[in-house]
Amino acid sequence: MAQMSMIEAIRSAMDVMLGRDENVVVFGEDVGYFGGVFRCTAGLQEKYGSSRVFDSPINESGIVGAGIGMAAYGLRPCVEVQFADYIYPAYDQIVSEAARLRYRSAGQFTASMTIRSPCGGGIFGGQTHSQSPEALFTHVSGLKTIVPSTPYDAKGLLISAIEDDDPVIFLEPKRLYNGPFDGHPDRPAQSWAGHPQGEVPEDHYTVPIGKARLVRDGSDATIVTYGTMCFVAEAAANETGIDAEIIDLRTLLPLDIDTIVNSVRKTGRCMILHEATRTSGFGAELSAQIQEECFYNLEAPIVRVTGWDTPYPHAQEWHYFPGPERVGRELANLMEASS
Amino acid sequence: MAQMSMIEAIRSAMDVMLGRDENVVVFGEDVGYFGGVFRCTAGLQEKYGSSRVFDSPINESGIVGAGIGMAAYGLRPCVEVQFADYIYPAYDQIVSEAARLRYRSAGQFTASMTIRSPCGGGIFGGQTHSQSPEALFTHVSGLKTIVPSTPYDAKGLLISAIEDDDPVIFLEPKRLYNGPFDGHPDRPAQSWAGHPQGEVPEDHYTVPIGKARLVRDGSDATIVTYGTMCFVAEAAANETGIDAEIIDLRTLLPLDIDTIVNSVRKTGRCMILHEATRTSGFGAELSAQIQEECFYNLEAPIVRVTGWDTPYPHAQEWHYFPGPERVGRELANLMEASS
Amino acid sequence: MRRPEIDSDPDDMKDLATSLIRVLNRKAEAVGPWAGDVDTHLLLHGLRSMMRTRAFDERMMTLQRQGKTSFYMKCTGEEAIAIGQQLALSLGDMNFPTYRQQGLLICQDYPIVDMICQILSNERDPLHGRQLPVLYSARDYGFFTISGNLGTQYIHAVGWAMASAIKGDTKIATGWIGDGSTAENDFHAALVNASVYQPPVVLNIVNNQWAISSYQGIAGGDLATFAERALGYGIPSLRVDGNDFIAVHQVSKWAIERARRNLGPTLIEWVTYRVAPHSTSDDPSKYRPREESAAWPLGDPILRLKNHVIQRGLWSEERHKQAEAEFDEEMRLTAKEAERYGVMGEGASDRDIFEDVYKEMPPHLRKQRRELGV
Amino acid sequence: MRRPEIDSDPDDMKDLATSLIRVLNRKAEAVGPWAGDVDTHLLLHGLRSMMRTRAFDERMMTLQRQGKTSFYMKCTGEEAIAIGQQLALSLGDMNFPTYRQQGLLICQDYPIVDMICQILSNERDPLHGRQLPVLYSARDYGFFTISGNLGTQYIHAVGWAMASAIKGDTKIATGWIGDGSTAENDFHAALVNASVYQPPVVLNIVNNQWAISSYQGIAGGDLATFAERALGYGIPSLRVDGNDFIAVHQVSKWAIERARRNLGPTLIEWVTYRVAPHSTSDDPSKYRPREESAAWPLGDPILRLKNHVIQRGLWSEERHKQAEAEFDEEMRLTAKEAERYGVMGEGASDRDIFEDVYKEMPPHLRKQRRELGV
Ligand SMILES: Cc1ncc(C[n+]2csc(CCOP(=O)(O)OP(=O)(O)O)c2C)c(N)n1
Ligand SMILES: Cc1ncc(C[n+]2csc(CCOP(=O)(O)OP(=O)(O)O)c2C)c(N)n1
Ligand SMILES: [Mg+2]
Ligand SMILES: [Mg+2]
Repeated sequence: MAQMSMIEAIRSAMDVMLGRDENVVVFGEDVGYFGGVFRCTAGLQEKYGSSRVFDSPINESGIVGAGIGMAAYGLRPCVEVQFADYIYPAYDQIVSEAARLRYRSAGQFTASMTIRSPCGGGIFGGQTHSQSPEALFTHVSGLKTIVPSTPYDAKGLLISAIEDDDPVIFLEPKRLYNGPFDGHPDRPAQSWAGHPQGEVPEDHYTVPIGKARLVRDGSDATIVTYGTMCFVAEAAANETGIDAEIIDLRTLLPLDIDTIVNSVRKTGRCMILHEATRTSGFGAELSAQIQEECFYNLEAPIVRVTGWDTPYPHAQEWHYFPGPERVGRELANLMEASS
Repeated sequence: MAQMSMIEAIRSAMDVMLGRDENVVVFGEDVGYFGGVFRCTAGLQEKYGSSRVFDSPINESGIVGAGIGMAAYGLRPCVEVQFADYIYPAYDQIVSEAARLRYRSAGQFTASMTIRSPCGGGIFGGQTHSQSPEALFTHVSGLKTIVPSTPYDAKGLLISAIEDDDPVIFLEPKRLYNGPFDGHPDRPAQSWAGHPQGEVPEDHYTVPIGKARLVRDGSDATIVTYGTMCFVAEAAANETGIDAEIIDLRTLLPLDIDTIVNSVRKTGRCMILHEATRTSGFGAELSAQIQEECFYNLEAPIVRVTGWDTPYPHAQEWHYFPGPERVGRELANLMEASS
Repeated sequence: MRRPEIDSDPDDMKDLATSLIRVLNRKAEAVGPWAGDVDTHLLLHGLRSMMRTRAFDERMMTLQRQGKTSFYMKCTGEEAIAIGQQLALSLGDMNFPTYRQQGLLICQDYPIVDMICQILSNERDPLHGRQLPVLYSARDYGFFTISGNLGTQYIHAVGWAMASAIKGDTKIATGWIGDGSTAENDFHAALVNASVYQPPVVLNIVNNQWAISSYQGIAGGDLATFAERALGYGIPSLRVDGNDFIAVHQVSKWAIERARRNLGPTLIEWVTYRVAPHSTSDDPSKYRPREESAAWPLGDPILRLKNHVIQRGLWSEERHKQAEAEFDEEMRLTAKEAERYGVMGEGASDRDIFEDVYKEMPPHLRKQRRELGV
Repeated sequence: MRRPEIDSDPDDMKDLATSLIRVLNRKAEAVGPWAGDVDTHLLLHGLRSMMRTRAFDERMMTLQRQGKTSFYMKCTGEEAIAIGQQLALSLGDMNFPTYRQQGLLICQDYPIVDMICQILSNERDPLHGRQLPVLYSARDYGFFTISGNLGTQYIHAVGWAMASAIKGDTKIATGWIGDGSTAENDFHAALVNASVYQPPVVLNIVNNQWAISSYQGIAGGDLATFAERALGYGIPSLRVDGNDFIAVHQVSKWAIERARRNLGPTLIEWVTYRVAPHSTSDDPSKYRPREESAAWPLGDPILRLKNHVIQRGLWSEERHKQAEAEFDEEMRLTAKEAERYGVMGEGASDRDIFEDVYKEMPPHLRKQRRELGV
């Protein structure tokens, strides 16, 4: 088994799929010759040629729109939007077209395509390189939304996404590209080398869409989270000594509600944790579903720990980002809340 | 006091503001000479001239983008997007620009503008004339989101929106334009004539942003809703004989959480009702906040009654739209749930 | 108007974006370099298809007035464009149409009954009652699912054509957009990508001079022709009398061959006129003088082709009347047949609300379907 | 290259979109119809401003290498464009710049220390640490808040100019966009609206031939010039040597006067070259041959203007060297001063996270601020 960073794992997923399926094409801004600003597609154009892997004009609507046309033809485009903060110009194409084709044509046309985009904060990127817009996609029927948190999952899920016959939004927590990050910016950067989830098969394998992953078994409370926050949650549990069960959703939609419900029924306490702004974030949906399913098991109110309802600030990043200290404090509060 | 339909009330709000404040301008597709496909701006160009009220090219991004530039200059644009289903091409301008100007310029520039758009179903409009995209705006910090349900509120809130110094998304439930609608499509259409909420002052007045309205006082359960669903909720309460307290939010963000919490603390049971698709709809946020605030008062799980998680179908409209029968059934279930 | 070689340099045909290519003269003769030689069978098939399209439109208006459908959109006066071009396309090519290209289906003998069932949203509606009337989808007829959102599909046509090129296929795509909708942003997305990748696509602008209530000037059509837009992207562009069936067909053939021979994209502005209201929800008397539509700028394309074929001895007034009656009857009977499957949404299945959102129904939709009890 | 009258018909100047307006010849003389008569004080102010801009860029690179800021973007080689145009604008006009127009501020003697404090996100940062380095905002200097999103602001410039026209004002707006970003959809939104409403706006395209790793062809620049895009909208368009300070200033004056006299919008493509990396996060050796930037297409604009003023006896090698040293020292000292307020986000207040989201802080944000405990 190889050791891969998340970037390498993502690249390997596309490499495998470009090799296996001649209908797979990869494109986006700076994606071709250069190999992407995060290097996720480095070397792929050289290997598969510029009609399979290529640069696109700086027009996100065009990237997705052309992808839809290609998918209607029968290809399986895997496109990159350079930052999730720049996905909004493509929002109409995603919502009104990609997500709707199958429904409105009664299955005659489908948009089997994957839209990859780096998301999340922690890289001092300010308001236009840090956003987590996942809830804007989970509200749209017809889309699937994935946020991996490890190299192994990233590759397996990306292959599943490319093979999926529906449009998939694939958001890559950029802070995890080169290593896990527990929310302590002052400590030395970690790398994926040596991390068990950095062990990634070179070949084809899949991680199923719609299945969560247990990050940590525990009995005191359940933390439902995804992306970078998986590591922050772990750090908070370790630092507070609270025996939290941590669930990494991996897929937000379709949601693995059963895994969540089983855990919350066991622990009776639940924290939802994400980087995105709170109001109408995906945490709201999780909270609603969990109280619908676990009302009689809850010993304390479900708590949401999230980014603040403000644009993502630049200098104040570490007071915006929900780090282990804040998560730990809220976890302690959650344990104290009386039932 | 005049009797007005919601269309007339909305027109009157713009009329009053065009008259009072020479910085107000009104534009959008078919809005000028013709007066709008729903006639909301009829007569205004003739009265105020074509430099204050005018037609725009069919480009929603341009409508909002030009409006932002005008607001930066010092005007107060009130623009129309012909259907909320067509607001997505403007989504980037709304999210990345209008909502962010004040923050990123530390108050040097602001987007004091109102974006009006007809929303919601019930007019046999199919998937591109029926959507309720409010949750896509409540997730965006920097925006305010309003959904009026009566002519009186529509005028008072629209004046507040135009006078507000922040960008406001103003979604108009088009099924209520000409009369209240209780969700019984087979019964004769009602009109606003004679309805107490159809009595609207001709002059300037405001309904404050951020304050909910009590539609119906009750003690059995609380229904939190907005837009067309206010009338459906009333019908369901009347038809089931369940004494529900009904809250019309009017403003979704900022949310009048106090009014909701007071009611739910009193009744101990809560239904959230909206037309929009369920997953990550605004109901999720409401549910999350209500359980955070009222956990110890709830006698049964909060229930969400919503549009299904599918595109809005054309022929099956009345099985998609949450009508009084479905709401009544869920209300009865809610009353039966044991604590 | 001159007819350049198909492989001419785009730089050498810029004049064609500001002139107007026309073949039929006032005497209904086919003249000039674009007249070429059109198969007489094709001419008559074109004429009949235009007549059938018009008869169809009229019958659907009747259904709407009878309350059997909520909504309809006519293409009166624009029949030559869709039909003249479709008859130059081949099986496997893909149109990305707007709501005003019903002619694309009708001239291919797509089952009229299926079109009507879609409009009635009944139990035989191929789209299961989900779509607004007239937003057809017919993959096997090279007809992409019509969007209710303007402009979005222009770039799909470009993407589809890019895919064809990537696969080394010779199939081509055609994009369709209205004059008003050229103002939409995705028009630019399509042109930029067409310029950069040079895919085999024909990009049609149907300039019927009106959007809903706004005339073409509100889309920027006063200061330059819509055809000129393409020149800034290095894309050859032609401006054509869209009510001249022969011109439509010949120019389409030219552009289609260009695409098929991999010489790149072409944009064509079809100048025509929307004589009817925008849709059944519209009342043009509120925004344009009645005399304008009464004058019918550019003339009735059916009449113009009819005069031509009569003059060539291929057709007669009598056969025309006969055909009119025949198509009227065809549409009346077909509508009747379609109505048997239900009108105004009757017969649409509630289970279909939940199907086709995804390939496989995820658990939350199964749950919601149970909630509805279907 | 001819210089048309300011009120010429746009149709009569289409040739200017494909040629290249230039004033400074190889001998550094100002020649031709666009040479005009530029105030010598302005020339020297322009030269000094370009030199200060370059010195500023160099100093900021040093700060970035020292880890005092995370990010910086140079405009090396493009100084003449922002500065030549700003010096033709008047107080009250509004620029909608991209991240590569720092010259607009520097030539107006905007406090350099404030620019550096923004870059350092420190306690004196006028934007309170919220924005990425270099995304300035300076309303009083006619400098709109820069967006991190490409292309969005072109239409803002058009909207601002429409507002000016609505109010009967004579202030004008200028839009700025890069060659790569002309591919963004909002470029079209801006041009359509500029065409329809004819507001007083100058629309600049800074064609520095590269986006990040993609050259101008990927934006559609191979088959037509970017200036030609405007012709399809009936907007007059000029293509200019952007490294020729005098040409920049004179053409800007022409377009600004056109706007100010309400003769409509003008688009200008400034041909230049990005000699530096895209940003401090970029490494051009991965995608373009080093010889290309070494050759510096179109030449160094500072050198070209310097030679001109020396030749005219307004300047000397000695004064140039002196000025270089002076500006270097200015930037060194100012950076030092700025650093006293903190580097890399030091000194930014956490309360500022919650301010300015809305005019008045709504309850939910007050609550969240309490949660953070600030
Ligand atoms: C994105 C979007 N905006 C607005 C509309 C509403 N609308 C439907 S048709 C139409 C006019 C289109 O005019 P044009 O493109 O000229 O086509 P025509 O109807 O003349 O064939 C408008 C504004 C829409 N369907 N989609
Ligand atoms: C909407 C959007 N998409 C992508 C990016 C990422 N990005 C930043 S700068 C850039 C290249 C811009 O090139 P150009 O317009 O030529 O400007 P230049 O940097 O050459 O001045 C890209 C792709 C962005 N900032 N915004
Ligand atoms: Mg039209
Ligand atoms: Mg560039």
